[in-house]
Amino acid sequence: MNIEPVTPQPQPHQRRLLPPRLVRQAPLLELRGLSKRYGRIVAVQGVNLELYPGETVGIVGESGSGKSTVLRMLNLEEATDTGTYHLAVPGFTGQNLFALDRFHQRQLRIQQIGIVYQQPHMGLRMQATSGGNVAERLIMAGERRFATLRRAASDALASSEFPADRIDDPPAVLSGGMQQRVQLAKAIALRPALLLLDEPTTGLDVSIQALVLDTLLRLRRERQITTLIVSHDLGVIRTLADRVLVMRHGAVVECGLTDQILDDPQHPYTQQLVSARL
Amino acid sequence: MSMPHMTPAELRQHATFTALMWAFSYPGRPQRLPAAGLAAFVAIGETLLDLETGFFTPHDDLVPALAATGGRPLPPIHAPYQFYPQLTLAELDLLVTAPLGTYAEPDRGATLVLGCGFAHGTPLHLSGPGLAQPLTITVARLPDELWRARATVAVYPLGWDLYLVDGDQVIGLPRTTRVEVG
Amino acid sequence: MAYVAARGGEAAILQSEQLHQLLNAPLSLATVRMIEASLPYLVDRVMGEGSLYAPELAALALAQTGGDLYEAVLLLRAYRSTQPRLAYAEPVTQTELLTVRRISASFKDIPGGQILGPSLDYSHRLLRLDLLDQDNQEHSASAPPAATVSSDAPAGEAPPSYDPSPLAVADWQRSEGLLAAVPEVPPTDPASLPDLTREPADFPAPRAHRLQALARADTGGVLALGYASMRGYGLAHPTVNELRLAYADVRLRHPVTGEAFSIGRVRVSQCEVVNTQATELRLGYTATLGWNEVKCIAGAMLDLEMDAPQPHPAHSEEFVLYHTEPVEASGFCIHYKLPHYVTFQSGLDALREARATAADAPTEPGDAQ
Amino acid sequence: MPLLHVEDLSKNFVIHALGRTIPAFQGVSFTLEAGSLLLIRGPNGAGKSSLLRCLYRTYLPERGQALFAAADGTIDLASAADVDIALLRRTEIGHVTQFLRPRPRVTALDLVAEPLLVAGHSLAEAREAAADWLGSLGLKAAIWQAYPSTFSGGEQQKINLARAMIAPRRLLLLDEPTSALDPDARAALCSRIKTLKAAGVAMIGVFHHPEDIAGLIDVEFHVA
Amino acid sequence: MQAHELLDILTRSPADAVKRFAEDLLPRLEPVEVLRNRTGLAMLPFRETAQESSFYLGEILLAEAHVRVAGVEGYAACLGRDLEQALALALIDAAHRAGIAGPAIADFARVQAADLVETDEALMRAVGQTRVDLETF
Amino acid sequence: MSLASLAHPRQDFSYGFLDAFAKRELRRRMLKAIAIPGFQVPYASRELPIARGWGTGGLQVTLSIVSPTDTLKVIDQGADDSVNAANLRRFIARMTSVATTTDTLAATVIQSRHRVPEERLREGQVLVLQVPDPEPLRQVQPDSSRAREMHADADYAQMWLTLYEQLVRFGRFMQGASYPVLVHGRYLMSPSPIPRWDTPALHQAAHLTLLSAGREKRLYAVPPYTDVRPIEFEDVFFQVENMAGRICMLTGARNKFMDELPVAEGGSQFRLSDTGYAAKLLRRARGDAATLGATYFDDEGHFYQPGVIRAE
Repeated sequence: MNIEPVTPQPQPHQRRLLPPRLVRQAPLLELRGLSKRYGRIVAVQGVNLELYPGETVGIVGESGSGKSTVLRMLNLEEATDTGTYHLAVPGFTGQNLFALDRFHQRQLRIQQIGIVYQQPHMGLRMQATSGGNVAERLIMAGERRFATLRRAASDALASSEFPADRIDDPPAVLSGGMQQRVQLAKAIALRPALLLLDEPTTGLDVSIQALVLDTLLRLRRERQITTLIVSHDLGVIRTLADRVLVMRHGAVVECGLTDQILDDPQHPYTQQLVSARL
Repeated sequence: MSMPHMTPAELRQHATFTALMWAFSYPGRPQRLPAAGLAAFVAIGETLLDLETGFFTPHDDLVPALAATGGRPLPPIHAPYQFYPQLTLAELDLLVTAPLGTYAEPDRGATLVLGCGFAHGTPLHLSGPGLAQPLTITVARLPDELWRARATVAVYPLGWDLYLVDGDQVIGLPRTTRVEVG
Repeated sequence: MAYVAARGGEAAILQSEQLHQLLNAPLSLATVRMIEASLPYLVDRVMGEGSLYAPELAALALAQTGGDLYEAVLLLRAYRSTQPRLAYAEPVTQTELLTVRRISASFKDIPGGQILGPSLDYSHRLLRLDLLDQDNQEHSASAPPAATVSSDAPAGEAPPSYDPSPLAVADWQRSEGLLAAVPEVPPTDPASLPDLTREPADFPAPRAHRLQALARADTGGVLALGYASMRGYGLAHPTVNELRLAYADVRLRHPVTGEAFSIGRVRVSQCEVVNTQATELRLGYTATLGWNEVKCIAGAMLDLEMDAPQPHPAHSEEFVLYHTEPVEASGFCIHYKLPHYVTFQSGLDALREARATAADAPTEPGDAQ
Repeated sequence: MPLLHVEDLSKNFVIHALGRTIPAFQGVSFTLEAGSLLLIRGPNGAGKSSLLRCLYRTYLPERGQALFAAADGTIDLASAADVDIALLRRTEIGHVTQFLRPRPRVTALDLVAEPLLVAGHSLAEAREAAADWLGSLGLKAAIWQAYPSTFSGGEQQKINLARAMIAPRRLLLLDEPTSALDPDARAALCSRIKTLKAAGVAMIGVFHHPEDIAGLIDVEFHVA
Repeated sequence: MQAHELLDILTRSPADAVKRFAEDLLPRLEPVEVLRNRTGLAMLPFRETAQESSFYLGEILLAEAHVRVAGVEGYAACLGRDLEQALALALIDAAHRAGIAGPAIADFARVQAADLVETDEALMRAVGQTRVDLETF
Repeated sequence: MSLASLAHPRQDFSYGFLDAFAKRELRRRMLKAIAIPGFQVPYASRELPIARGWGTGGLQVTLSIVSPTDTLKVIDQGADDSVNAANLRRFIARMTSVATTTDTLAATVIQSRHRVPEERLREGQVLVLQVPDPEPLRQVQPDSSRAREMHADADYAQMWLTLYEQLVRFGRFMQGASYPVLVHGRYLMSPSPIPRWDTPALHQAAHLTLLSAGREKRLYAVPPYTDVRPIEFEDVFFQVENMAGRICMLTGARNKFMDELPVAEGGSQFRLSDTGYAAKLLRRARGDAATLGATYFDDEGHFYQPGVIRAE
């Protein structure tokens, strides 16, 4: 795939910062010039993004801003028009993941990317058991021992603080919060390098939401998973994210440290977004 | 209602098909065709080709007989059935462009019918489906580059399915057969 | 010669067939002729679903099966397999149809007029019981005036104007810019269209496959799925744009002169439905051999519905086309009459073993904690 | 080289919706050595807190620089990459604010222990250190396992302080850490600050009652 | 009359009449060579009106005959499976184009055509009377 | 001379009912099916004078491969004398003049519905299995276009998930007949609704198996000496039906696949499902000549290839 020249985005309100000097590691994820149109509608426009190992980055914006589309493309669910995507993981370093064939994209997705969707049915088989949902991830990676599947499923579910006595219940009979825990367990079961969260707590009761956030914080701390979270909920973003990108009309209008974006927003749109929500 | 009988053409095509079926079922074991030499190629052609298929052959004498089946002459990059009575190195450059099929439709990989000699020549060690034990055959008059090309270009389930013809004998090497030269 | 088993099974088969004949009226040429003459809509339905225009054979099939529709269709289809394909006729276009019925629900009046043609739509569905009492009353007074549709123009009046190939409603809509103009398609080689009987459908299917499948489809199946979409399990809310019953000339090329000539006329029906829920009208379409209005209307609705962005699962193209094939559906249904004791035994074994396992060690939910 | 050299640092807030610019502070310059405490003085609204936040990069400085001698080299806090700042926040620079953001169902003890967990310490170690801090600041042990959202302002501030100071830092930014503390806690904090200074930690503070730390101040800086 | 016009008429004429006519013609045609005479199928392509695409409506059972008379090949096909009807039509086609019995064939065709026209017109009149006459309101 | 004397006789059926065109297409597809074991090759299935779903797929394959020199055996559920088997045999013989037999050893072509004979098939024999539904993924993916993509990707995880779920819910695998198998390590295949008992017979077999679904218009093959592995876990194994303790009431045979016959007073009797084999056992018991072939399972229930059926 060609690297399309990306039109520099006018960001007159943001002070230009220096390149990283103290952080010596290469980014885990590098996305350059991502664009996508649906017919005449521009969904994503020249998005660049780096994720450094272990950090959590948020993307905020109103619905329709393109933030979920970016996430789906990073999960290789949806084709891009232009852009390059690199993940520094064994076997794939240096390759543009968008240019891989279906087979290798699938391999990569299974081994290195976990995702939690807002809608549990998008990530889960609602009628299979919760344990089975998690085990399927390992089956995809080639695990064929039942005892191992059983153990790994129960470990992953325990890590996401899912009650052990419900492992054989299907998500269809679980509460929304429990369903998200199953999704999370499925996403982390293979210890992926990258975790993608798409509005993971939207639609949950506030108290349940807090519990799920706490689980996410603990997992991030314990497993050092590099995480990208998309949410329109600035409280969720403040709790989880180290850095934030603000998207509008498919483009990134501002990025910065989470507290800086929320407490000292530079771009008129970000100021509007922050003042509307806080 | 009278009992239907086979016409001579039907008998010939049935015998040819039976030989081809067992040739793929037991790779490396010669099967007998109802015709020999170039006529064996024609017999295979009339058994497999009709209006719905296409073929390629660099052998000019073979073209009218194969076209008479209704099959359309196609370039080697598109032809599902290809006939090379005497495969030369130059023709190998054409052969390697033959369709391999796709993951969705691996059955679109080409069938290649190649003339050769079985009495002596390069030893080929065969293994895979249809072979209870590894088997060694000898094949003359085929460039060794063919086997290199087959091993590198054709990765299962994509690939070419080969028939080797010597006189009235045919040996099948479907894409599942592992061929080691030497 | 090897030992041949011709035991109870084979004898029973023959007896069973004979008993079937015994319990039905004897098969005779007169019966076949009567069916062909007096049950044309039934004959049409068998021909449409059988995908073979042969009224005489369709009548024979109905007589032979005692009127079992699915069996009759199968007979016709199987006969089809025995016949060589000799020719591809010249494509039939709407303008060449000899239209005898043509109505539109989109407009009150249309160029060329609303032509009711032969129809029972506005008849009162009353049984003609008087017919059964004909022994007593030679001519019943209550008989409807069947003869008033005379073939002669009323005396003294000019014959009513009627154009057997009137301007299509869709053509008017296109000229008004309501309906997308159809790009000029070069005339296709009649022998090179995608053909369902030669290559199985893959999805999304080429349009030619879809329309061919609908033309051959089971009337009841198309109606059931189409009705579901009409009742509200669908996104389209269409109107009948134009419905036609017509005769079509079947024209072949003369191998010597190269001229096309007609080998005779066949009955065909077609229906367009139109969807207004967009910025532009969209049409759905179905046609079939023989006169079958229900199938054409329901099929046209499904044609529209299948193109909806997220059709109801029962209206996805694959679902509709797979499940309205009459020979496959009825054949699979009746195959359940075949013995299945081996498969049943296999399932029973799993069930018994599972019970035994359960009795030995009840599975603990969450045993992996 | 000093630990921190601030040169001509300025900050204004541009409010686009109102078309207004609100000035915070202008042209601040000072130098801070390791192990010293700088007190920022000035009237209310003079931008004392804003200055601290600019150094922590919660606010984005508009002009000037703040050269920080990080362990791996000198870096300008005003223009360093976000990821570098994030790294420094985890390892070298701490910020003590007046406000705690408690999270539901996280106990006081675990909230305080968290920075040590992030830094890679074991749970037991982290909890032990957290208990030490909370104990010295005088938070009743009975409520260590309770959820702080229901705590009083003073109790919350103790947790906040402990949480901000528990992990070893080279620079601490103290934004009115004593505002809601009782005298005993203030004394305890003072003693903690003294220990940290002795260990080489530099601090910049805004204090409601500077007298609390009178003996510890090395430099004072006035903003107008 | 063009050859295809003749066939247009006679393929729709009563089979008995056509066969009788051909039977009478036979002595003047000998020797007759029947090249092909068989039943089979014709695929019927149909042009739909929604997208103007073409598809196969179904197959038509037909009988065909291909003959040679006096060095001229005749061909015809008709709906159904009556091989004799097809043969009769092919013989008339061959005779017509070979210039044999021209006037007799023309007369026969004229009579048949008149019948067909009359039938069609009667049908059209009847259909015309089912037109909904909206002008009266 | 008259029209009647000139007109040609109507054409009878071609040899084997199918016209040359249909046969050639089927043969092309069969060769590709053998070359890509387990892959479902689409074909233009013809309508036959037998109802769809009654073996028209198998019938088309058989009609395309037999010649008068072949000997044909047709079985349904193991039985030669079942009405459907008798009907198909009658039709094929009528259309091809092929000799017929009930003896597995004498047959060159065996068309079967839902069984593999108990006697081991040998090289050069063809087993034609009638397939109602060729798609092993149907239970997890009813949309066949999606299922075909899954085959293209070799994406079969959902099948093992099904096994996992069965173990969790029932403590064992619950698939009865049609137990899915992986062929040559690549394609997941439905072996047609043969009982699990017959599945191992396809693994590294000497004979050629052709499978054909007329209604669904797909045919596929297992060449001789090809790996056919039932899906299972490395620690929980595929098991055949438990025939231990079942003794054929007619022949006394044991450790063969049995039909279970309910008895009015309660309980069941058992009879050999393979009637051709049973007939030979009876003839031998009567003292008549009967050549019995080696069976896949011996009288102790051991499969002839060790290690194929793994013990728990």
